[in-house]
Amino acid sequence: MAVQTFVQTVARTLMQEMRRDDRVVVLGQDVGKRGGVFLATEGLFDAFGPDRVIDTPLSEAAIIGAAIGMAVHGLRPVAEVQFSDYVFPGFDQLVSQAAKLRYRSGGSFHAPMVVRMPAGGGVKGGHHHSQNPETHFVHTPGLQVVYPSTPRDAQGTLRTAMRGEDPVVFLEPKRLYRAVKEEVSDDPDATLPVGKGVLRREGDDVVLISYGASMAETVQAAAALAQQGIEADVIDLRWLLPWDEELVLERVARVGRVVLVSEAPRTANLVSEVAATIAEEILDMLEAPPVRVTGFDTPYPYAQDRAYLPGVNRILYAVQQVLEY
Amino acid sequence: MAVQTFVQTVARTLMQEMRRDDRVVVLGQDVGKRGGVFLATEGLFDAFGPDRVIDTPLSEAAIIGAAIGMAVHGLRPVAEVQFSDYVFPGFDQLVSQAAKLRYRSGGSFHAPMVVRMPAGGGVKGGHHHSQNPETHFVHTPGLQVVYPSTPRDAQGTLRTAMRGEDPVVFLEPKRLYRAVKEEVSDDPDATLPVGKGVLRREGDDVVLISYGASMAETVQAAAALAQQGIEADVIDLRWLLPWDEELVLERVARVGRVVLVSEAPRTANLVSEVAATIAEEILDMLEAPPVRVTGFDTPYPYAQDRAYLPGVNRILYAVQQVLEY
Amino acid sequence: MITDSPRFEPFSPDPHAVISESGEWIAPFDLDLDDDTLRGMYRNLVLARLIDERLVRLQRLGKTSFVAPGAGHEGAQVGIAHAIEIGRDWLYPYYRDTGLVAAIGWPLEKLFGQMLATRADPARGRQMPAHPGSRALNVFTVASPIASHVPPAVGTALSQKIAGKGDVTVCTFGDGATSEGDWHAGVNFAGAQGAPIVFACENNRYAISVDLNHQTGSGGIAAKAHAYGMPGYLVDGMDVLACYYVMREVVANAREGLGPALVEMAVYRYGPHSSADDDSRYRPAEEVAAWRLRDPIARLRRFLERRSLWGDEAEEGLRSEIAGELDEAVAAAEAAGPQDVDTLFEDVFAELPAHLERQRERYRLARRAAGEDG
Amino acid sequence: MITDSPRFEPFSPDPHAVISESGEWIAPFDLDLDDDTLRGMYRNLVLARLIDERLVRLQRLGKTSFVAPGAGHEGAQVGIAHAIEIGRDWLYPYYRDTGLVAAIGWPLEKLFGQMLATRADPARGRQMPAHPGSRALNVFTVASPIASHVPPAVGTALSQKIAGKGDVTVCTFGDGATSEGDWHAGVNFAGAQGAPIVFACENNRYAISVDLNHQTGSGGIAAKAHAYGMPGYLVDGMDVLACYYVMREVVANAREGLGPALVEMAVYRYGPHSSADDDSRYRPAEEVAAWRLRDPIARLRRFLERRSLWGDEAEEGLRSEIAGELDEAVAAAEAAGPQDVDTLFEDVFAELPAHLERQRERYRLARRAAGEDG
Ligand SMILES: Cc1ncc(C[n+]2csc(CCOP(=O)(O)OP(=O)(O)O)c2C)c(N)n1
Ligand SMILES: Cc1ncc(C[n+]2csc(CCOP(=O)(O)OP(=O)(O)O)c2C)c(N)n1
Ligand SMILES: [Mg+2]
Ligand SMILES: [Mg+2]
Repeated sequence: MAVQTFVQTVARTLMQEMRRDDRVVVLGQDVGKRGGVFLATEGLFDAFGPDRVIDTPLSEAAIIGAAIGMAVHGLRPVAEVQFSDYVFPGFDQLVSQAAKLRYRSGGSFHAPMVVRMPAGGGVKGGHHHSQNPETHFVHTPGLQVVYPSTPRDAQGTLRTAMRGEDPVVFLEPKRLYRAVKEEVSDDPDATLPVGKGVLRREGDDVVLISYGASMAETVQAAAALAQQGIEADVIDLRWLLPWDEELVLERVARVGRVVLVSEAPRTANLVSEVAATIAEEILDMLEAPPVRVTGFDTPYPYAQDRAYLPGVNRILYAVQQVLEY
Repeated sequence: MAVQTFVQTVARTLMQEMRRDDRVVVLGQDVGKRGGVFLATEGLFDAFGPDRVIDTPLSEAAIIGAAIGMAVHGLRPVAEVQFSDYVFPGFDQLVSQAAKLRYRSGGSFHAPMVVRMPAGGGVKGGHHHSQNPETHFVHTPGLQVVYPSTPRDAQGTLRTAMRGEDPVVFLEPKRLYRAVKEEVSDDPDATLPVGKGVLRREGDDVVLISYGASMAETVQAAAALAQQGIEADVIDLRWLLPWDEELVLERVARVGRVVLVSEAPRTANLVSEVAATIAEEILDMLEAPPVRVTGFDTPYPYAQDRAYLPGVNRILYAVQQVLEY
Repeated sequence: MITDSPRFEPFSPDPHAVISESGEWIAPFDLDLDDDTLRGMYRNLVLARLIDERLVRLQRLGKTSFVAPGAGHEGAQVGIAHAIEIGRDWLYPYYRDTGLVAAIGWPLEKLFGQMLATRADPARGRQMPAHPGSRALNVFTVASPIASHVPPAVGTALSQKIAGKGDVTVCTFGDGATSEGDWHAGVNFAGAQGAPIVFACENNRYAISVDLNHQTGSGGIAAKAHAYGMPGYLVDGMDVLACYYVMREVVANAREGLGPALVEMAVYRYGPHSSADDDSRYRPAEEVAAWRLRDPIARLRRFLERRSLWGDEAEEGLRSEIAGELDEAVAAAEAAGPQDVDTLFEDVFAELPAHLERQRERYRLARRAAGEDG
Repeated sequence: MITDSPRFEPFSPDPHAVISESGEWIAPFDLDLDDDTLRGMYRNLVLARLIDERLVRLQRLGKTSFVAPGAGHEGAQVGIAHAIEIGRDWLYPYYRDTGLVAAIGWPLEKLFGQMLATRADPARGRQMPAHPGSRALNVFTVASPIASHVPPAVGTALSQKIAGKGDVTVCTFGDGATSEGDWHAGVNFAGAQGAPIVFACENNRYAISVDLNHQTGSGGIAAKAHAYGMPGYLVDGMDVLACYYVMREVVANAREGLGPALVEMAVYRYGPHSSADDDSRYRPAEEVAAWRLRDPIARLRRFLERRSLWGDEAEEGLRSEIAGELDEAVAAAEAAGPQDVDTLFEDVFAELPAHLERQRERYRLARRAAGEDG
């Protein structure tokens, strides 16, 4: 089993899938010679050349839009948006074209494609290199959305996304790109199921739910709680659309207390949806209100880079509230 | 007091404000000679000429972006996006520039502007003339969002938006444009406060919460309930960001039962936020789960135009669930 | 006779035309189309016009909710249709291209099925009228957001380039579309990559009410090709044969790997922007009348009549034949019946996910509770 | 001597230059700048270069997190700075324009305050380094999303046009920016309205690693002006006086109501794209070396030396003077101290709304519970 960082896993999974299926093409700004500004496409250009690894003009609309037209014509494009903050000039292509194509054409056309984008804060990037735009995607019917937090999950979900028949927005937690190394599978067909989350830890006192970059702080908070004798169940949603309602409801119903963590702005966050669903489906099982720990409803600040994030202390404070309720 | 439709009220309020303040300019596709495709800017071009009523090229990025630069330079632009579905080519200007300008410049610059857009379904327009994109805006820190449901509210909120110091997205329920006439105020300074909702009806059995176009069906449902002897409190949120947490929590805490109605797609809808907030803040006051009645998580279909909407029957079904709980 | 050397100059000040208003051949090369082809083109022009008229009638009868009249654009649309290899090349049309999809042979029953949103619509009633699409004919289903199909069209052309089989894509749009960022993004990418695509603008000088001079400072559309390093051609869009010949040339160039081109076809829309529009608010009746005199159908008819290929009898026969086809197609489209309510939950993804299944189920229950069918 | 007639041809095949590589005056008109102005320009070139070097050093010391080196762009930036009326006209610069904002006299303490995100930053530490802005000097605060400032710049120019006082806007960007839809949307709107704006492209032939031929098929940027009905000028960006004169002409034209222009300045960036980049991955060292030989500072110095306006002594004096100013500015910027945590909740709206007040309060409580300050 290879030990790899998150970003290495992305590059190697792309490499393997491109070897396996010559319909796979990669396109984006600097994905070619440069190997991507984070090196997530390193080595691909040398291996597959300019027809399959395409350095594009500086236009996210061109990148995402062209990927749609390629997918429609039989290719399997993996588009890169350099930072998820820069998806917005190409947002119309995602919302108006990719997401609706199968539906609006009555199934005549569909766009099996992946749009990769590094997301999240904590890298001293200010609001235009730190945002978490997943709400915009999960609220857009027709898009699947993934935001893994570990190399192993990145490997399995990226493969599933690339082999699927739907457009997938694949968010990558850039502050975890090189933060950890872990063993990934050698099985060239190791995939992870659509719409399934994963339990990172089991406990009976409180359920912590998060995904993406914030999983790091969530897991740290759980470890800190364990030191105080408090055992937390930790759910990594991983797939954000569809999200794993079954797993969430089952664990929260069992424990009765839940804290939800996301670093996107608070209002109409994905965890607002999860909390609303919990309240709607299993109200009577709750022993305390579902408390959300999120990014603030401000643009992402540069000087207070870390303060903006739902750090360990804010999670612990919420857990305390929920336990003392 | 003048009796006016919704769309007439928009046109007349614009006219009054343009007379009052010569910094106000209107720009958009077909807003000039044509008076807008819905006639929401009728008469303005004749009254104020091409310098203040600007027919723009077919580019929402140009419209919204230019409005920002005008506002920064001292004008008070009111931009029109012809259908809210077409905001996406200009979405980056809203998200990356308008919403963040005051913040990112530390208050050096700000953009007092209004972006008007007809929204909502029920007009046989298919998914590209029927969507309700408010989630995208309320999730974007730095934007205020309004979605009134009556001529009187349109008058007061539009004036407040135009006289404010922040960028405001002003959604207009196009299927109600000509559906009702009502008396509006003659007071040229009649405004409505930022962030305040309104009680449309009082009752002790259940609270119905909605906004925008769906208010029509919500009010109809309340009337139908009254016939069965069930008295509903009806809240029209009206301002979606900031939304009136105080009013909502107060009424829901009092009644203990709530149904939330929105015609936008369900996942991460604004009413998910409202429901999550209710659960987080007043869990113990709830006698039944907060149930949401929303648009489906599909693109908006043409053939099933009305079926997609949260119609009276779906609202009544949810109320029954909540009452029988 | 076709040669490999270009016959038309890019960036000409005047529009290219090959037949005069009075129907004379005025091109510096020989006509190389046989009589049947010429009559076929004429038939397609008339077909487009008659479909248009039928749609306006259906809309007035309340049978369809929306029409985007194409009258005045037929020369451009039929010219394009005859210049591509149907079923091989790809088309990315826009909502005013009813005449184009009819001319490439999209079955009329489907065409009206789409307009009426019945089960005869291959897109299952999901979109407004005037949004055709066909998998079999490689016609990318039209979407309403202006110019949003341009980057996807470029993607298809890049895929064709990679495949290396000489297939090409043709992407059409109006003059207004050229202002959108997505239009620029797509055309620029095509230029940078030398993709085998032709961008064909049906320039009717208005985007709803906004006239060309409020749309852009460039005066015309062909000049915009300079920005992308590709040739731009200005063509008289009321001359179907000029449209055909210019398109044939640029399609052939793209097929041979010579890269993309932009073709501006000067047309006019006789009617309002759509059934929801009142064009008297923004353009003078005289302007409309003047353009109607330049009608592409009348022009080709004069050309055919000069060659004794057409006459009143043929005209009458053709029109009643087409009228019969339209009657049949409309009847068949109507007979197919309305879309089933539950299909509203399908085709969001390849498979119905659990949350949509729940939403569908709950909706059924609510309908049942209300005593509605289902 | 300045005349009203244009001195520079648009769409010239070769870049406009007014001094040769060896420092000779080669323009067909007379120099009309006095010696102090010329020395002032030279000072600004050197200032820009030295700020650049200082920033690279600060970044290596870990005092700032990011640098976008401007070395090689100074000719363009200083040329622009001298062509506008500071405090009257508006500037919409981009992140590589440190030399431009320094040249118009933005106080160095603020400049370094922005880079270090201390309280000396008028933008309160909200953005990454290399994002200057000044209300007093009409410099629209730089934003990271490429080309997103272009439509707002056009809006300001339209507002200036409406005001009718002859003020103009200058908007700068790189070659890569021209591919964005927002760039097109803005420039096209300006062309349609004849807005008083100059679009100035600092074309260094790369957008990070993507070279110009992968960026666009047009070969250069000036030709893109055809698409918008405005003149496009190609200028040697390593010749500060050429940049100045062309800018002066197009700014004067815009002021007089003759409408917008696009100016392409051929420059090069000597360094990597940013402190996070490794340019050896995508461009040959020889290419960099060749461009360095064409340095704009050395070129103006040769010109000044030929006129006996400059020498080694003056150079030494200037450099140590600037070094001293930089020392002081950095020290003052650092001394201002870090931003207060709670400011993170301010400036979202004109007034702090209730929900943000609650979020701030809750955050204070969480910090207190954790034994953090506040
Ligand atoms: C992105 C977007 N903005 C606005 C509209 C509304 N709209 C529909 S058609 C149209 C005008 C299009 O004009 P043009 O491209 O010239 O085509 P024509 O209708 O003249 O054939 C507009 C503004 C739209 N469909 N999409
Ligand atoms: C919308 C957007 N997409 C991508 C990026 C990432 N990015 C930052 S700078 C840059 C290259 C810009 O090149 P150019 O415009 O030529 O300016 P230069 O850096 O060469 O001066 C890219 C792709 C961005 N900032 N914004
Ligand atoms: Mg048009
Ligand atoms: Mg560059």
